[in-house]
Amino acid sequence: MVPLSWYLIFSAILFSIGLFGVLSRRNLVAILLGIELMLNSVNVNLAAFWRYGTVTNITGQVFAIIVFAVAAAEVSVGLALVISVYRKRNTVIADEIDMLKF
Amino acid sequence: MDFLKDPLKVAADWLLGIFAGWGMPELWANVLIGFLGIFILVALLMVLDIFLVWIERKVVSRFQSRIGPNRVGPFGLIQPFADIIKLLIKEDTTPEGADRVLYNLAPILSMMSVLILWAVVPLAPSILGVDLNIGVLYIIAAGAIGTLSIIMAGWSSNNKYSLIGAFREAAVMLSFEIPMLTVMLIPTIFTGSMGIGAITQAQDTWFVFLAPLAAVIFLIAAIAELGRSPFDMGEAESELISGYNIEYSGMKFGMFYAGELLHAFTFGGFWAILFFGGYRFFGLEQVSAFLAIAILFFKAFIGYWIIMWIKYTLLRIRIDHMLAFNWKFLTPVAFVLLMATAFMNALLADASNWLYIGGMFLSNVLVAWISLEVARSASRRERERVEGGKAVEAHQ
Amino acid sequence: MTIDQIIFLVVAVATLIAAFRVVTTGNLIHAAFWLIAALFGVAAIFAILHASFLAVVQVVVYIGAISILFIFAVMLTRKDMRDQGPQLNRNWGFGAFLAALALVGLVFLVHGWSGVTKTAPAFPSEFDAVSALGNALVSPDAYVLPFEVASVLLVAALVGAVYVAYNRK
Amino acid sequence: MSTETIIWLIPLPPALAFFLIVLFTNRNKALSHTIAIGAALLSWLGSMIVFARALGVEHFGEHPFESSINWLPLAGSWFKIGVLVDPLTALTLFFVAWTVLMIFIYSVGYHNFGQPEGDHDQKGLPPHGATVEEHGNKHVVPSVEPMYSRFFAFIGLFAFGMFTLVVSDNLLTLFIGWEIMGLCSYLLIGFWHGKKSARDAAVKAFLTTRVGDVFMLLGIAYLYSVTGTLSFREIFTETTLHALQLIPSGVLGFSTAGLIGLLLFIGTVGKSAQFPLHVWLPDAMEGPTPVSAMIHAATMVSAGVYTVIRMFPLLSLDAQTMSVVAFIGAFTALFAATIALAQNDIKRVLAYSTISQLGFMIAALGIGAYIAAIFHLITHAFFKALLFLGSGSVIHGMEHGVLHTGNHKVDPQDMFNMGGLKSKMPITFWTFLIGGFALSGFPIVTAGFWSKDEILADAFAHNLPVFITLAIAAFLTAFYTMRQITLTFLGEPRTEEASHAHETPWTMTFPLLVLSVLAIGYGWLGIPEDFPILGGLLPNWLHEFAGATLAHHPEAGEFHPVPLLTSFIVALGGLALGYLMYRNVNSSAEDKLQFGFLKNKYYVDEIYEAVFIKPVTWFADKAVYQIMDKGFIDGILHLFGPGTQGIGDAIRNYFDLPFINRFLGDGSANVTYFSGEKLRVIQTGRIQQYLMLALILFIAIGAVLYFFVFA
Repeated sequence: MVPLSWYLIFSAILFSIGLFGVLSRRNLVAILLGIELMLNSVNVNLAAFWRYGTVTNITGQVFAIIVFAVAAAEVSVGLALVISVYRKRNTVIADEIDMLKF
Repeated sequence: MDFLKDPLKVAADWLLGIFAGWGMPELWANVLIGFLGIFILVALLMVLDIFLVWIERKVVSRFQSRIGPNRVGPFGLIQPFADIIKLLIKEDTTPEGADRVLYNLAPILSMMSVLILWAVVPLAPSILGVDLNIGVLYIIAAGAIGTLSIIMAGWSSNNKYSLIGAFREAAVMLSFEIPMLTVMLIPTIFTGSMGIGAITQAQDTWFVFLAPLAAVIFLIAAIAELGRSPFDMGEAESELISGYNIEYSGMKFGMFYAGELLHAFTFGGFWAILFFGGYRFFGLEQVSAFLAIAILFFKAFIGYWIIMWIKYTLLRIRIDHMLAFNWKFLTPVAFVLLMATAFMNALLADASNWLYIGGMFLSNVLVAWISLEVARSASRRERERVEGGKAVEAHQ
Repeated sequence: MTIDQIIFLVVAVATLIAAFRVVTTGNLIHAAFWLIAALFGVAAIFAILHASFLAVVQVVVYIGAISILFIFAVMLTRKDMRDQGPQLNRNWGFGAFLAALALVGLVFLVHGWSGVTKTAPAFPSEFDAVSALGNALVSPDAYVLPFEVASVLLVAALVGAVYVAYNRK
Repeated sequence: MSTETIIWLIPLPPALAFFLIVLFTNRNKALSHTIAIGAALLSWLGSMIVFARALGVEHFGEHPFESSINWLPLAGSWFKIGVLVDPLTALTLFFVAWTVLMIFIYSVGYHNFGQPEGDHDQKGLPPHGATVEEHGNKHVVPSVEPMYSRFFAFIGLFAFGMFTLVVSDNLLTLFIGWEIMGLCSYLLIGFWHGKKSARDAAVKAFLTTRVGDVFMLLGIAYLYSVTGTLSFREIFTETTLHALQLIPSGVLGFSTAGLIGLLLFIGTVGKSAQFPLHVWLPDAMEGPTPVSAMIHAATMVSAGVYTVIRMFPLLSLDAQTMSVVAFIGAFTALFAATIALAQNDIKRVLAYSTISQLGFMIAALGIGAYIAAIFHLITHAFFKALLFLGSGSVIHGMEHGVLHTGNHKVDPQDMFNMGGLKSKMPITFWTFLIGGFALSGFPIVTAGFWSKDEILADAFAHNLPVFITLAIAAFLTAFYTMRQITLTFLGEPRTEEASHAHETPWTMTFPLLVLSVLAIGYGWLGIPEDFPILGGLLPNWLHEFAGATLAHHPEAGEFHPVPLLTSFIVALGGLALGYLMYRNVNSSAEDKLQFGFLKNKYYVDEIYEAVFIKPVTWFADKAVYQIMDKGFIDGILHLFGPGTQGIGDAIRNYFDLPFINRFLGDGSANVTYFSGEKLRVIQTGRIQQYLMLALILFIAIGAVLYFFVFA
């Protein structure tokens, strides 16, 4: 059987890759891609804890479902914002969208 | 007799015995048998696909008062093979600036999205690839892969028309997934399970009698999902030349084409499974597994024929009308129907069988009637707004 | 190594490679498609975990909707099809360091936790995870409130997205 | 629905109607009255169902409909509230539902629904009429009431109070309904609050009934402290009543039961306008006529009598209390009847007759004639509602005449301005005649005869002085009733306005017709068994039914010819005398009965003014206002003012300005400004840099917590 630690390590790596994407990509859409990876790693953890805890207690899956909903909402609003910004500023580079500064 | 009843198990046991004789571990043998089954199913489907081409061409020509293929073989039966040979020996072009990997991946995904659907199709009481308890969702998930293949094809071709076609197709498929999933939940309510096998087993009364409106909505959404006329936004020959598959040629185009036909047939099959009892026909399915498969295919062919009938009868609808139709009419109606069905199901939980069927049927008719009335008055107002009062009078 | 482990390792490595390509590839469209591959991998992981509902929903929601949305967004936010300039910002090195630091911290925490060596309990034969999940989502004793809140959130996101992206001309 | 559920629901629709109208529909007149009448109809329906089901129950008195729920938690037990329908309640529900419904319908016509808005009507004043142009001719028509919806809201609330009172099974909810009605009577009497007389009348009615209510509350509290319960069914058990009878109260030799009964009775004296708290009722005629019919004839004053009837088992324990009750009732009956002789206002005559008739009921109770009192209560509700609505119809017709001539100095309520209306307003005349004859006790035919005869018969059997007093009062009743009818309807029109009066719309006449049927027909239910000729024809149903309310079924009185003959003589004689005396009277100057002390109601108001109001006003002005308020309290306040100001100044100058403002205020601003100036460079506007910063801090804090805090 696959030990629980494998899943946890896997999701940790996935999370870090997503984090790297969020911190380092220039494109706003790419940042959102990174966020998706991070959310997915969380879901893997939730499902793994469900499977390796008490299986009849479905809480882990419920949380994963909620994360799906949140991810869908986040992406739709996030991409709408990106498109709106692109219309106004004609760029999707995160560093160029810095009107909120000193 | 066992072979007639349950051929799959007999064959599997037989093969297992042979493999065991070769000294193979049981686990590996099982895996191998599974792969063998998949291979056989896919191969049979591809053969079926070839004949679907012939059927389609024959039917369309009858619709159009022609005779159709009649030169190659009796009734033109060999014609599809000729077509295949033509496609195989054509030059396989790849446009300049295309994204090669995605360009070549797209037709495969397209075919795959259709073939994986057959994993959950219950061909006979005992012949069922995987009895997923979430089969309904699985159908939608496979549709998502189809969407993906179209986007891939449209984008990677490096052609405006194909990109526009892909966008349209993706928008349509994403939109029509919603009413489709919603009405697929109605058989789920009746059955209490999302498994396709369970849904078939539960249809002592065909669900079309319980939910005629749901069957109609499913058919409409399925046609849109298939991208067939009148909803063939992705191809739209007169506007986009050929849409997302414009740059494809040879066997790659052939895979799109075959995928589309098989997809249509498959959805005819799902229509039959979800609403017309699948392989069930007054106990005949218990006689022999082959009879059950025949019944299912017969029903699927009727569904396929209806889809063709619609395709060759109706004109293409404009994309904005079509999306508006989905979001402003089909989706709300599907939601209302789902709620009404759930409500009636709870209400009539302890009612007698006939009362249950009657109540469900009437609630469907009522929802249909109300939604049509609402749509009619809304469209009349819209027409008055757009065309002015006099134009409306002229229409009437 | 058992078959389970081999399958898991293959899937996990493929997923991680895909994920890595998501954050490093220069072509954003490719990044989106790599994301799809990574999400497929995660769906496979769910399937290995017997979370069949999650696996299918992962395909439907992430691949069927979210990824398509990403592709749309990528295409809508560019004037031509080619990508210009570097795709990583000036601080990417520091970002990589921080991500690595986070990974080290997480692995350290996982390592130090006693429950990490747990193996999966046998899957109860008569237990239907999908129906249990469905009941949990709509049972007042369980999670009907978060479920409804999530629904409201989705509606709000729908309206908000349309409002934000609406082109007023 | 079970009967109990229906009973719970009976009071509800009018209350809902009140809120609906007040909150939502008050701009829409048609919707408002539809809601109100619909609510009344629902309550009526519920009452009728309950009544019908009550008729079907064997030994209903022993097995009434009752249902109660826990309401207030007390130490270790619950105060319960609930509903109770026994024969008395069923009968009361019957007449309340009918009269309320009829009055609601009548109000639509009375407030000129469907007529145009008035030319210069304003809220708080009666409508003055609107000018309309028709075929080129301008003429004045009645205008719709400006506060139309508000009226329906108020009477809806009122009906809620009445139904609550009737169906409640305990004194507390009864008292709640009682007080809601008190509030509504205040609101409705002062409905046209633009008129000073209406305002004064409203305040007077409220304060006067308040005197009674306070005593009643005392009685309820006393009762609760002795028995520990307010539920009727629990109080009227043998043991409780026996205990109440035996414990002396220590006041004037009353037993506890007697004293409680007396206190509760004082409440009734206020509510039912018995002497000496009767002064508010005639003044209350300032309200719109449907209100007069509703409050001051059919329901609210009946509520007072209803309460006494309800508490009869308690009251009857003490002979002393009973004689007080009998005395007050009989005295009021005669006293009010004499005043009514000299009144010229059509509604005031009816107001005094109401007081007088209520006196009959109270007197009947005082001599133990329980069923006679119930009987008269019901018949009186019907014919008095009929008379009030009829008088409203007359006034309406007269106002029509006033609008026609445009002479607004003519008082449309003065009977000497009327005359000859019989031919102008036939329906009103005939129904008014029926009501008037019922009030007079016109023999055999009318309900009023049977109930009054029963009271007289019982009085003759038990208490001769009361009998004589009541007989005289009955004679006077017949006399002034005929005077009213003669002056109003017979003869020739005495003014031009009267000759232009005409019949009112169907919404007003229809209730009159319904009520006149009830005013005649109801009497046939209570004909004594041994009455000559008629006695055997119909069983004395009412006696059987109502009597079952009491534990000991009262015996029907022996038939005696003397009270019967008395009834005949006083009724017919009074009517004849009234007609003969007034058929040729044309102005108030010719009226021989316009004695000053009658005209001025025996100067009771003036006496109250001198004895109570003046001293209290003087005391309030001198002692409370001048000395206490202005001298003492204001003085203290004036002392505080400057002192506080001085302290405040000091704090401001020596603490606030230098320390708080300069040091803390400006200082913190400067610090913030300076640090902001230095720190603002880290706000780059780049989201990823923020994220990195957050992550660094997160990792750092996590590490610190892990290694140093939780280690």
